[in-house]
Amino acid sequence: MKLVTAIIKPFKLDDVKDALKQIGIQGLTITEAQGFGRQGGHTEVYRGAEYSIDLVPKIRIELVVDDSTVDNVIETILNSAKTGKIGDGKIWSTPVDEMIRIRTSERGSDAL
Amino acid sequence: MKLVTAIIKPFKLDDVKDALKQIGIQGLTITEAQGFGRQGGHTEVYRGAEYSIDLVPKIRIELVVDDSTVDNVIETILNSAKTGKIGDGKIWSTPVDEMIRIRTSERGSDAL
Amino acid sequence: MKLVTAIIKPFKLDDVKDALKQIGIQGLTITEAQGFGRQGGHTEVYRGAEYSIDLVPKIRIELVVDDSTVDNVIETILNSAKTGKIGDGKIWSTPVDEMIRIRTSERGSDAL
Amino acid sequence: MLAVTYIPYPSWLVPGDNTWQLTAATLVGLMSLPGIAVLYAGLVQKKWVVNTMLMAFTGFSLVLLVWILWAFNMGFGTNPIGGGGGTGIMHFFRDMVSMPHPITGAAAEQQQTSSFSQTFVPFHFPTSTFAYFQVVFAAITPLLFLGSVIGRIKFKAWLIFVPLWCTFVYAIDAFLLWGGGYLASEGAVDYSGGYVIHLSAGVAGFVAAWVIGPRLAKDKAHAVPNNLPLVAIGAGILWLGWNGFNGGDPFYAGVDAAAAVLNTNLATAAALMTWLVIDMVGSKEKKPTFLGAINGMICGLVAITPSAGWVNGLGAILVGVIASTIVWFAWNYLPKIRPFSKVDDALGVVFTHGIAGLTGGLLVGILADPRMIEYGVKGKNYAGAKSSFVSGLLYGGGFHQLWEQFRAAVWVIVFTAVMTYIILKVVKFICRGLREPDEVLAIGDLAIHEEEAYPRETFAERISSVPTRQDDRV
Amino acid sequence: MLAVTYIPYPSWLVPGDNTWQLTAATLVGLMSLPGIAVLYAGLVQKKWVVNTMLMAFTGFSLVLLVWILWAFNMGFGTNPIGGGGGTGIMHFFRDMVSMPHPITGAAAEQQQTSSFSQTFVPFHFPTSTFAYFQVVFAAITPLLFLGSVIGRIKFKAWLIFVPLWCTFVYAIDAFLLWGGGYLASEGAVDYSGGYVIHLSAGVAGFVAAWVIGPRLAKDKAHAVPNNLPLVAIGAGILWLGWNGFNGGDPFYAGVDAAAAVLNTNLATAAALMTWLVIDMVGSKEKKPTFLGAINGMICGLVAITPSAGWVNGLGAILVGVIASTIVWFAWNYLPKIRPFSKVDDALGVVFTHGIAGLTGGLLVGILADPRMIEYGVKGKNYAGAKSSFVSGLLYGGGFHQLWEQFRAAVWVIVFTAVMTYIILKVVKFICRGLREPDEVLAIGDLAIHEEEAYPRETFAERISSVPTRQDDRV
Amino acid sequence: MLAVTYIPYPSWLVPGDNTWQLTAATLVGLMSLPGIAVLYAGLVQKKWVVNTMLMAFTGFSLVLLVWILWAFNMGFGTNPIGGGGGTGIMHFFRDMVSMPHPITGAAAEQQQTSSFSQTFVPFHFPTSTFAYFQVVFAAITPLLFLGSVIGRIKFKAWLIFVPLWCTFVYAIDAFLLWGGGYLASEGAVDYSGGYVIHLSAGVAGFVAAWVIGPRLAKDKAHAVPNNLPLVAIGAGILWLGWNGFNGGDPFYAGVDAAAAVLNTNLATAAALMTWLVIDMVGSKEKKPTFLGAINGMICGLVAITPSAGWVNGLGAILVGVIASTIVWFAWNYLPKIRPFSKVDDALGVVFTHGIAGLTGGLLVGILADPRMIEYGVKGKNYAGAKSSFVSGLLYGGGFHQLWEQFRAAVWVIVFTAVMTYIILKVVKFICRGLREPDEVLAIGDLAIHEEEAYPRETFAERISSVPTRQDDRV
Ligand SMILES: Nc1ncnc2c1ncn2[C@@H]1O[C@H](COP(=O)(O)OP(=O)(O)O)[C@@H](O)[C@H]1O
Ligand SMILES: Nc1ncnc2c1ncn2[C@@H]1O[C@H](COP(=O)(O)OP(=O)(O)O)[C@@H](O)[C@H]1O
Ligand SMILES: Nc1ncnc2c1ncn2[C@@H]1O[C@H](COP(=O)(O)OP(=O)(O)O)[C@@H](O)[C@H]1O
Repeated sequence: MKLVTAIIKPFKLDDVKDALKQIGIQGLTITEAQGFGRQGGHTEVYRGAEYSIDLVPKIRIELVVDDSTVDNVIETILNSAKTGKIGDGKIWSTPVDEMIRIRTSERGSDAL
Repeated sequence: MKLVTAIIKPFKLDDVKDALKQIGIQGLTITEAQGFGRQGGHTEVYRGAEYSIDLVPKIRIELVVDDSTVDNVIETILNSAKTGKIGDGKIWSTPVDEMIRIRTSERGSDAL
Repeated sequence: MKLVTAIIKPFKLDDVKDALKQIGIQGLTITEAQGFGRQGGHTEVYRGAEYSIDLVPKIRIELVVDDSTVDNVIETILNSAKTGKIGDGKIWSTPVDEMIRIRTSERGSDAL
Repeated sequence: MLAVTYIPYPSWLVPGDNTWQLTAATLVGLMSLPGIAVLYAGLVQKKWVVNTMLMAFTGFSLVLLVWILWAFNMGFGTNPIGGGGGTGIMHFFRDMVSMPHPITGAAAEQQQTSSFSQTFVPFHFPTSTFAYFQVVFAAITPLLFLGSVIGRIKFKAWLIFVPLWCTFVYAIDAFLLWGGGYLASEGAVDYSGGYVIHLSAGVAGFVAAWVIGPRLAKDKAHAVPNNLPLVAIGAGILWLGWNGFNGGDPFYAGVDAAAAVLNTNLATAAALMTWLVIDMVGSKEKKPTFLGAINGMICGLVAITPSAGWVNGLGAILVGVIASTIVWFAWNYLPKIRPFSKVDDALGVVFTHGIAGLTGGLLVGILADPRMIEYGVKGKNYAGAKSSFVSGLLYGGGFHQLWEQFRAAVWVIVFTAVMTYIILKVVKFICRGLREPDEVLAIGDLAIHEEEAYPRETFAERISSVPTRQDDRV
Repeated sequence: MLAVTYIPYPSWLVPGDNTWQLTAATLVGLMSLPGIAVLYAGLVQKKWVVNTMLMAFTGFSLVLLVWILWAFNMGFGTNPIGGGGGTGIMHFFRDMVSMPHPITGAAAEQQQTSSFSQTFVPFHFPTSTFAYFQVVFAAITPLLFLGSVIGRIKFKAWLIFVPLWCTFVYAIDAFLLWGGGYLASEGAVDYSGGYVIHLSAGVAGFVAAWVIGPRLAKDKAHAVPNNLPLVAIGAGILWLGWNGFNGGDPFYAGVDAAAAVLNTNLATAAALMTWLVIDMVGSKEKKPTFLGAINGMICGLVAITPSAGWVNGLGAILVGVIASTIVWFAWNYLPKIRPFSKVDDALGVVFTHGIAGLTGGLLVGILADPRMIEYGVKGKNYAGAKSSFVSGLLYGGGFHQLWEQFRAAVWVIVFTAVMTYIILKVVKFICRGLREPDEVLAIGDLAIHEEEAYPRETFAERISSVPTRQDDRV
Repeated sequence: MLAVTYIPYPSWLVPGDNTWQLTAATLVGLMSLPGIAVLYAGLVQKKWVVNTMLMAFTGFSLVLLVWILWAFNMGFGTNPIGGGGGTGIMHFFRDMVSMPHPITGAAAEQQQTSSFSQTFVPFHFPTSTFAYFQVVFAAITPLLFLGSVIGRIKFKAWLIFVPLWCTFVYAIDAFLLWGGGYLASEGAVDYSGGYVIHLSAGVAGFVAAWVIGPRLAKDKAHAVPNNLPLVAIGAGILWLGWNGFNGGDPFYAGVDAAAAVLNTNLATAAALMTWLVIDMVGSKEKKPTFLGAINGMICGLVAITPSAGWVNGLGAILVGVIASTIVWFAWNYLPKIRPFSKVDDALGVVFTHGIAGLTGGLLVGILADPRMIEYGVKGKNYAGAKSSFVSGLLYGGGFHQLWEQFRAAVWVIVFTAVMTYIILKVVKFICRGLREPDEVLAIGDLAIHEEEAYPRETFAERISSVPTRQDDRV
């Protein structure tokens, strides 16, 4: 199994979620994140003082998938999250040793 | 070493934390997350307009553990986080190449 | 490729980010986290009732790097995040199977 | 009291009246700042909070200046531009306003107030008091319709729109209904601004939302409010501030002021509970909602405004129940049909102010009780000839008042709509567009003001302006 | 002033008094909305903010309607149900209230106010003013004890409980202590509601918390407040609003009103500092806390309420210091013993209102200074015979006043406790239970109102109601 | 009005005046709590919110007690310590204050107010009213300079600093400029506290920031505000509350009070728009900012304070435009040069209060219009001999007034600076330091108060105090 992690633009979340649902993904976990990268941050001015915020808001999606589905999942995220502008984000996958559903203690693919 | 990641219901955090302490776990990191899965989300109504929130609040626990402890840790989380109702969450483990304590630069099990 | 995850003290973020920039890191993702560990938490008192907060605010940094850079990155974080006091945090690295830039669909090192 | 040894007042001044009028004006001012500013700030998306608040603060400031420099005398001056003569349609069009001129001089500020309409009731305070009381009304009006256009109007366009609208819409309606103009002289009444303020704001907001175009589709679809306690703060200040809004309009701290205050609260309580109960039994979710209750509250406040001191307590309760019910159904069903389905009135001002104001204005013609006396009162000082009261259909007044109320409503709706449209076209020309560009809209506050409502210190690094001292202790 | 050419007042009206009374009433109204609504909203857990605020807004609205439709005349009417005759125990039980009837008619709203108790002091404003001033007091009382029952009371039960409680507890206590009933005629006094409002709210809240049962154990154990600045907003409005609360109770804008305002502020400042200092030297952490200071502030405000215009400045300071000290110790030690350890009075209303109100009420019997005159005053218009003042133990009054204060306290405690219990049993029957089910309690606002206090736009997707236009620009 | 049958006032009391004064005082009180408390709470970093609010609440309380126990009589007593005699420099130094003594007795609270300066204008309300009105001014002053020292001052030092400063700086300046002291008798004027309050607060804050030392370098570099809606709430209350601040200073609800209210609003609107426009054309980002607008608003409010009832409307607008412009440039350029670059005046009080107050105070000497009459007014009761007005340079007054204003400014600046320095040295000695230790500063609220502004319930577990019942339902 693999853990696919994707960093995307926040306003793309709905699209990505819908696209993943379409291909049968039943679960995922998201966290609010801040990204630093090529995409510039911005400036904020409070009472005349400038502050540089070089982190931009991102959504971090995590989902564990069967080896067989990984490519499809990545492809789907790629398509649905892309705007073509700098800052679209990254996807990476890492190996998973074990996956368990807490409710039932099912393991492996059954736990997805 | 392994990185054990658990997605649990927020109100179970205290129980899980206590259970892990009991078996000698000395450290872990949590982030606030939102889960999408079988557990339904909810509706919010503002000024007559309905909004569907299909993400539910979750707590994401991460802890790096020795290979020898992994099973015990997973078992402990399973027991303490379970309510038996949909949405109890997942546990997965992934391989860790290296673990370092920043304060002392200790590596491996010493860093836990 | 490796995914390096670092848990650091929030006020060290600027230093770590600057140090990583110096050695040529072009991107990373951070999330706000809460750590439980040797570093004690604190007490809050509201209207005479004491609450124990045993979690301390941390910043969680994630960055995917080439195998060749891992050591340098870890070293850099170690140096820039260290205060020598309990609670400085951890660094761990895990293997990455695949890394993709969403904008261009580039893979591997090109995606960094 | 006669033994008071030193009297620093001119003979026409009554300190109790002056105090009430200044207090009432201050309460009305608080309804705008912070009232409406934070009520709306709580209702908009997080990314629009700063923009909304700054438009409220600047709108208030601009009206203050415009009013004192020229518009007060347009609405409440003594000198109709047409000379005050003529009858019928001539009267109407020749005398739509009084001559504009400032009231910034020492004499103007300090003399007893008088307006074209005050032939029989002299007010016992100076022009400063009267002008200030009137300006807080003039100032809240654009702040109300701000709710229709938030989330896309160009900030500079707002700065130009407000002064023009105050001059060419508000001042004229004020003269016609309050300043002694045609509608007033025909018998139409508007106790504290159900038409001049609320109906007009509802119409102006709706037209402006239509002319400026909708928010980004994404914003519209994700339009959740950001902070309900902020709404509660604004709402509470609105409710109690309305004691000044309606209580100040007899311009005497007398019996009718007290009745207006009580009636305002009765109508509001009834309207709030009405909306809540309909939500509980009639909405899809059958649940009581806080923002629903606040909508009902606003309906009650608005609907009682045109009649506060002319209905009795029972009438006030009826006004609240009826207006809240009508607006509830309008709110839930009208957005499905044209033109409402086509116009993005962001916070629904056309409903809670427009329709509620219209309902309240017409109800004057039905529920006004002639025994509710604005100026003359029974007792030793009873001034029968100068009494001011209104008779509705249910109290023997026949259809006369209802007809006058209807005519005035038609005027306010048509005039406000047309003028708002024209003014916006002018503003569009001056500002090269009425909307911020879409990429700015996608970001909101940060793009327009480089500020956000709830900044996060963790990620900010000061880069300029005041240099950081080298020798700071760490 | 004599030269004023047009007098629109009836001969009994004094504009300065009417203004003060309306202003004071508005200040008291602001204490409820937004005052208490946001003070409590800040103190509860995040998941209860909306529910708390909506109970405050609806409670206020319901009392307004109940009051004007029947309860005002029960407390302040001219016609005791027993006819006003009888002595002793007969007097007491025959005349617990006046005849209920509405004051919604034109005559009722506009005539000079009078109540059964006003045999010698006619007030110089109309019934509208008096009824409105009294209703904001009646309305804040349930809002205060709301703090005891938040986090589990069924929303519908609240909507029924409040009108019944206002009718069968508040109106009766108001008549007995203020409206000319038995306790008043015996000599018990309550300047602005230390008993009628605060002691009663504390007792009612405590009994209600007991009858309804505690919050979820989890909620109780995690009961951290969610927003301290919100508490600051509410607290600031409470403090300054109290100028109207106590300053309005002579019903004249005279000398005693001013003294009451000053004394209120003195007691409050002293009480705030007292709690702070005890926290700094006596609490486990030995730290000054903001919410502790606010608790102290409320103790001062509440404790000075029964005596504000009857103690001198030194007395006021003593009231603040004593009440704050007593409540500090009660707050920290009583929860360990029964019945306090058994009852989940969520925000501690029984302490900051109940015990503080009781302390203040008894201190009248000790600290009241007969030279503090409520109505008659020295000088040209000195009205010796009609003077109203109170003598405490320290100022030569002996134990008489203390005894009366004690008797009245016993009555208020016992009567409120018993009636609250009975009313809740009735409400329980009507609503089939007084608590929301536990699975609803686990969720809070979202389950009951489908709203949350601080919604996050990122995760919301509109699904229904107003259709999104197809042609929206993106 | 003559038919009023029962007069409960002493012959010197006018209810309209008393009402206005108490209302105005309440508005000014609201400017502090919750006004300044939440304005500043919104502007500071999240970790300093609780500390800031608690210093505001305690500062207000301490001044209240100090004032009534001794300081009121120092500033506004009838009995200069030097006996009131002497001329020139003797007069000045012998009579810097009146004899301190409390006003807590029944007689003191209830008698007609009088001060050393009131030889010709008797006020028509009791000492309680006057003292309360004055104390809310005295209390807001330390709250203003709190903005300079937040983020490092030791909490205990604050509790000692405030009473000393109120006694040894504020009371003296108040006597000299308002209480009939030397500066007043020479002709310097300060309508509502441009010098006594704002200039003095700016100077005291600056000196204190310097003596106490800067915030942590990290805090200074990351000094983003945490909550802009909170700033809006505070700002709105400040603006409208200022109607009482300036409107209350004639001490009569007369013509000049009304003019002062109107002028205050004009200056403020002009100043807000001025800052906004300069931001839009002159700042690096060329963007309108909300906090800039609020800075401008404060400049207007402060600058019109010394002249509110002595300039006409045009003068008021000029005051707003000039002060806002000057402070804008000072704000943006002075921090680059010494001593400003060396002193960490956290919220910039020296600019928005110090420089704005100074500008406004000097402008009195230029713009005061002698036709603006504070007490005597034209008409039947014209009291020529007792009229109070001021003539500026532009209105034929020559340089006299400007010179007096200048001298008074020099005094206030020098005296405040020196005394603040001395007091702080004393406090430092008493408290063993003026700063919290650096490790405490790194944490903020949690370290000092064990509270945080926006606690997160998820992570809290109750560990002590009230025991959790075993039998709680789950
Ligand atoms: N090496 C990395 N490891 C982890 N996250 C990264 C890395 N590089 C970039 N990111 C994440 O991806 C986001 C987008 O990267 P950025 O360089 O701005 O644009 P793009 O990916 O389009 O070139 C960043 O904001 C950050 O959250
Ligand atoms: N494939 C997955 N990868 C990562 N997280 C998942 C995955 N599936 C579910 N989750 C997380 O687990 C939570 C619970 O899943 P859900 O399907 O609702 O219930 P259950 O696990 O009891 O069947 C989700 O809210 C989500 O946070
Ligand atoms: N086994 C672990 N797995 C994941 N995170 C950990 C682990 N142990 C500690 N941490 C994280 O590291 C932080 C610092 O750990 P702590 O034990 O307090 O200090 P130190 O690392 O200096 O010994 C914790 O707050 C937690 O976020």
